[in-house]
Amino acid sequence: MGGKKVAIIGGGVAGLEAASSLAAFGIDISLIEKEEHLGGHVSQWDRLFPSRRPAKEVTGHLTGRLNEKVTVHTGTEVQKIERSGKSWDILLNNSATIVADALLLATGFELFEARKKEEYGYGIYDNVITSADLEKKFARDGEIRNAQGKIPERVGFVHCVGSRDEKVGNLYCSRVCCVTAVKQAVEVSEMIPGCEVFCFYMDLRMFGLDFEALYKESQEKWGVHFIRGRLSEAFENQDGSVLVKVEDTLAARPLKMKVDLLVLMSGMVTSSGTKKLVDMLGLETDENRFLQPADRQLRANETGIPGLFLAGTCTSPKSIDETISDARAAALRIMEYLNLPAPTLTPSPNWGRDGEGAGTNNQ
Amino acid sequence: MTFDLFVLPFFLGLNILVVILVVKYSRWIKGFEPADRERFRNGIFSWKSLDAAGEVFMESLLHRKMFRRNVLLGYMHMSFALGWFLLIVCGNLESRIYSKVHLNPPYYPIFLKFFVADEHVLRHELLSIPGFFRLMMDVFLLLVLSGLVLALVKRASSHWFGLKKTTRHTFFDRLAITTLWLIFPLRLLAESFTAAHYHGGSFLTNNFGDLLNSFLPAEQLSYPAWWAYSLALGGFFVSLPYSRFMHIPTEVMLIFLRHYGIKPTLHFNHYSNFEIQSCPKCGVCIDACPVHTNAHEDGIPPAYFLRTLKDNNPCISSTYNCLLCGRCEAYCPVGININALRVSQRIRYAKNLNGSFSYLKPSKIPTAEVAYFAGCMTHLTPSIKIAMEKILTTAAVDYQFIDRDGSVCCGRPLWMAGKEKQARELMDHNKKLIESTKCKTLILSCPICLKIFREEYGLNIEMLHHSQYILRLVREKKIDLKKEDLQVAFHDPCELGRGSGIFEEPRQLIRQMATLVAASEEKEMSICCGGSLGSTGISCYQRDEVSQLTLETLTANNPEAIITACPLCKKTLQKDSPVEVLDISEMVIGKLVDKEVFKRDLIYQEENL
Amino acid sequence: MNIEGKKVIWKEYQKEIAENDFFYVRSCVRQSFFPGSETTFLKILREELGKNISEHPFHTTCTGIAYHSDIVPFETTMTVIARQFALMTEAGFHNYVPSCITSFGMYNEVLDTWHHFPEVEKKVRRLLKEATGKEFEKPKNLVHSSDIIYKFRKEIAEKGKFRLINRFTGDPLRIVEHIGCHYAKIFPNKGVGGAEYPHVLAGLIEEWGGEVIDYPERRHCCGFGFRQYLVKANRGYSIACSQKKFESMKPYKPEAILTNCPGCPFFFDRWQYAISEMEGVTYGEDGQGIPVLTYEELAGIVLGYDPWDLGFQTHQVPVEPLLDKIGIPYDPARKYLGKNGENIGKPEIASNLKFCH
Amino acid sequence: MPNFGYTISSDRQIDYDSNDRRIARYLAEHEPSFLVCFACGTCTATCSAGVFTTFSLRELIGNIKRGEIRNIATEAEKCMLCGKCQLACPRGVNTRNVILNIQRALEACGL
Repeated sequence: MGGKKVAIIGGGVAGLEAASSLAAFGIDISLIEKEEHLGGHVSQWDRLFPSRRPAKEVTGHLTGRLNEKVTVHTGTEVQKIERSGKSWDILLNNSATIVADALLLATGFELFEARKKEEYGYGIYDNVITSADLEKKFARDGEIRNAQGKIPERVGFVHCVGSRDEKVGNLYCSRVCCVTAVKQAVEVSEMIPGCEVFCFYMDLRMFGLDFEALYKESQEKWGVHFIRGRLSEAFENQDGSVLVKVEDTLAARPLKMKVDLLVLMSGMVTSSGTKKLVDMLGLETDENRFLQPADRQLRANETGIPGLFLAGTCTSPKSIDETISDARAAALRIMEYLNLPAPTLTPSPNWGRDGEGAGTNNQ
Repeated sequence: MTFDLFVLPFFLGLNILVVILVVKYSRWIKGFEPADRERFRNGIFSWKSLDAAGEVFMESLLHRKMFRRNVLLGYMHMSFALGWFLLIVCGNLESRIYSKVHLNPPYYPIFLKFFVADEHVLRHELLSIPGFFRLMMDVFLLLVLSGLVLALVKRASSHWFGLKKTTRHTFFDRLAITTLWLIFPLRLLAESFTAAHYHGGSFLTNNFGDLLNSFLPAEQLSYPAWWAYSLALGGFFVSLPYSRFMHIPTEVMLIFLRHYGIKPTLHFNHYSNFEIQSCPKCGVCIDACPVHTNAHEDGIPPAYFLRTLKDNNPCISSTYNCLLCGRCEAYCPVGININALRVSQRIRYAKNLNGSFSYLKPSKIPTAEVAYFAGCMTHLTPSIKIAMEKILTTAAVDYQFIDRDGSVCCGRPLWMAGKEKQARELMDHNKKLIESTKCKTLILSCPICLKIFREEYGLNIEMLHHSQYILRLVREKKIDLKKEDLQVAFHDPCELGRGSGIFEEPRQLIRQMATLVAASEEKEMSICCGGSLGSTGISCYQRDEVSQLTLETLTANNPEAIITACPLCKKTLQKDSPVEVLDISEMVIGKLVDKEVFKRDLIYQEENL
Repeated sequence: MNIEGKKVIWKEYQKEIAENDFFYVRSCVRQSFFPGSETTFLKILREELGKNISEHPFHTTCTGIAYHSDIVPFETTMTVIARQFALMTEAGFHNYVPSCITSFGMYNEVLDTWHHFPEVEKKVRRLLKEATGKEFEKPKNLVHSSDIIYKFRKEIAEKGKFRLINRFTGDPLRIVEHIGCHYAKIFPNKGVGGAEYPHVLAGLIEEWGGEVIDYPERRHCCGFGFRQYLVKANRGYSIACSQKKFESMKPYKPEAILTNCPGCPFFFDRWQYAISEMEGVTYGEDGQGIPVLTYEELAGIVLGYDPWDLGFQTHQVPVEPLLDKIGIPYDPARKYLGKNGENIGKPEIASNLKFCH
Repeated sequence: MPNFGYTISSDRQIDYDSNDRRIARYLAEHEPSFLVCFACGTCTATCSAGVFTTFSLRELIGNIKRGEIRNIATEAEKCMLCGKCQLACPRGVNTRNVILNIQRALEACGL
């Protein structure tokens, strides 16, 4: 089945999974990633919910499955895309051109810019950080100290920052923040014995099979407190601690408390890379600026344009497992499009077993 | 010769023991409620004492209940108790032969062989009265020694005696048991050494004496042996009041007190002391306790709990985590009222725990022949309510559903938590409510309610569990049931079976509808479903452990369904049950015959749509 | 606290403020609350900055107080406001400058309504025409008078005779600012620095040598809340709001409270007295209160105007201690003498709050 | 003091930092299942006492967690200990022991 060529824009989870799935059937892949490294956001993460396995396991496995059919262009951005007949001419910023029979957009998401929620004081109050910042602390420092170098005695997590919020124009739920907050709450409690941890939530959306168990563990084993209500504002005290105001909606009363560290659960927004391609290719987007597939149920990986496919969080917020399934689905659609026989099974026996065989299994 | 220095340890020990016992018992008896003291006084010189004596013989000496539990265990206890008893009796009679005086000092018979050890007195044929006694004395000694051997074996491997776990020992326990175990070997030695010389024994002591004599200086050793024997006895007597063996005299007292009609009360009192001290720590209750064996909760079995009561510091967990299922009571050979003792301690903890139900406003119910009280738990199993109403309407019973719009709790849970005062508040409310119906019969679906209604409400009307009432309806042909080819097991709810002594009616009712297969543990021995409101302490996970155990016993003979007669049991068991779990009332509506009935059913259902 | 972070936001929230030719409309209440302020504003603009600023005798309320008390319908409000605009148009001005924060909010609200619902604007024009025969143009530039002081803060600093520095210690004066709720909370992009970290007053304090003190309840309402104060039965809420702020700022030892709203300074000033009477609590150093200033008064101090001409004698919380710190000369004897020397009477001595007589 | 005709209204805000959370700690230690309550309100809906009076275990637990313990003693008293809530609770909270321990905690904390 030689000769066929597919270009994938975005070297995150979706791009990697689609690339290896297609390459496994002998299709030539050009994987274009603007960053210097593959793996997207996950490569910046320490551990993953709900199992808390190291993120490296997943990125390692995904990159490890790329075979010789995959040409990786890191640190590379798309300049121009043109349709010539049935194929795509893609001009890169290193002035190389790629010709592909099909084009898959896996341009992913960006974290919501927490500064936009001015009232929470991100970038102004020393001890207000985002979930991503905290994850870096986990990965880099292996310990948690606040700006004053103090080990926090109380940490607060603010759910839905930039999600489900008309004031920032995001009407959707980012799906992964709730369980991420609970995961991080557990990790903080684990790292700092006796630290009081609070989650300020509107609804807890524990949709995954093991998420509820993690939620219960956080309460039962770690005594994490959950306060139902959305932060109205935060303020910095003289000692650098953060004073938060929220309504305890279950007590139907306003509540204020001091935390040594406030973590904002920034949601997912469509990436700048995606926006660029929207202009380049005149793609449709929905009211939340995510790419609009031909049909969200039935043709979730297709666009109106033949040979142009979508995968991953560029169409909507997704968890890693959802993204991987989505990428495989996209791969299958592309196979069909290229008039290749649809594969009967995905040839990656090791995939999915926790960590086992991660990074091996190149066929 | 009727005295020697060596008797002193025994003699003093005996006196000390007697004094301590007299002091202890009289103090406790003085502490009785006036009414109980009255009962005691009237009891002593009445036929009741004879009955009591009879029971003492059966239980304290023969250990009948022990035998029932396990033959070896029973024999061990019997051989010690009965053997020793006979040695004393027989020894006394034997001593009469030799002594001229009418009243011998108490040590005389015990050490008889020492005092009468001289040739001419001891020349007797085997087939003479003295010879007979000698023979008997050796037989009884052998009996006791056989028990001793078993005791030693039990030490090594208790499971032969049907005990998975045995009790832990205190210092005095160890002292007492060591001395106890030494007494009879030493007696054997002392008598044998003596017999070796004068042949004053029988088949055992004579031959054993000769054997020893063949390689030991028997004559020189006999005197020290008597000393040792006396010391062992003395040591045992002195340590007895502070050891588990206090149960020997106290159990006897308890049997008498019971026969005099003295009963345990809700509150801890001096009668409770008799009960606590009567516990032999035999340990049969340990394996009987599902919370202990399966929910891994320590300190619950009476053998442990009662000791903490002796030291007067029961901990919260051992006081509150017990299910009050009463299984240990069913097992207890001494028949101690453990639930009462447990609750008495909860009262002590609950003294400052308040509760006020001033918000309850009196209300009335229209009058009716029969009143039905579903109870809190039944409201969580509406199928039982519906079934009961269906049955009652089918049988055209004139009844009132007292708590159709929500119950005021019967008070049993508060009662079991040791909050008597608060329980009474609720009971008064319900009592007025029920009296307002002027009913003659009260039907209850929840055995928890049933127990306290019967025991504490003081309503002088007939109070029946629905299983009893339905059986009556069947017998009176008010409803007909069809029997089907169905195999079911019956789970005895604690409060219905052990609690209220209702074992048979539900079974008879079930037999009208299906074939009843046995559970591996049933009736008095049945295991709690795990949901009991008697425990406030244990976690839901621990409750599940108990349920699992119960389900194993219920499904031992592969029934197609489990029938119970308690909303709480039903709800608890059905969680993990491999087969369907039904309340007996639900089973009944499934088996109603007579077309009329089905018509009424339809009408009934329409009415309730 | 990371000031750079605030600067990022201040950059985002800058608005156009006209250079000259202002049509000034006074507040209903300020002239009685703080009589010196509005005249000082005009004096500064005319004499110090040489600006062309005019006001109109026929100008009326914007109905803000009635509107926020739910006693006039929005149509009425819009028509009344349309009339004010007509006065400006007739006077040949395009830059509308209300002295009242609530009015500023009202005007923004009305203009925004007209922007989104042109038919409403049409209707209002018709109503105004029918009622008064007047026509109007919408202001080209609508700013609050504090915005103008903010715009010219550097010029004022240059002409200034005093800086906001404690002459005994040489330290900058610690000042908390309070922005009227209707300044930016309704339309954040209409306020200098936005709604969360407004710069309009902070900018003055910084520019004139003082130190801005931020405190937890800074964003909280002063407690006026219209019906909360106007309905006597609700005044407990009003005073509770102010108290909440005082309690919150107290640990930061502020030496003055700077405001830009008619109500706020009045309540901060008077409630400090009421609270001291009710609970014996005062919030300044040794029994004094925290002086409350309007931005005009502060500018007046900086420019070296006579404190009594600025109207400090009408403050409940004495300002003298602050003046002494800065080193501003004043004649205590003249404190209670009116414009033409007649005695305007002294207030009673308060039980707890320190007064200066 | 002059009569102003009004007083200072009290604050409805829960001041978590200054609240007394000893009861919450006691419960967490003596009946840890208290921690897993997720305020679904099943207990309150099924409550036998709730039929006759304003009693909400959900609210009671919430208030204790926030250190709002002013009237928990009188609230806890309303419980009949009937155990319906324990059967209904989706999280296996040992509700009856929570009630008993609230009363013990008050005793232990001398409240």
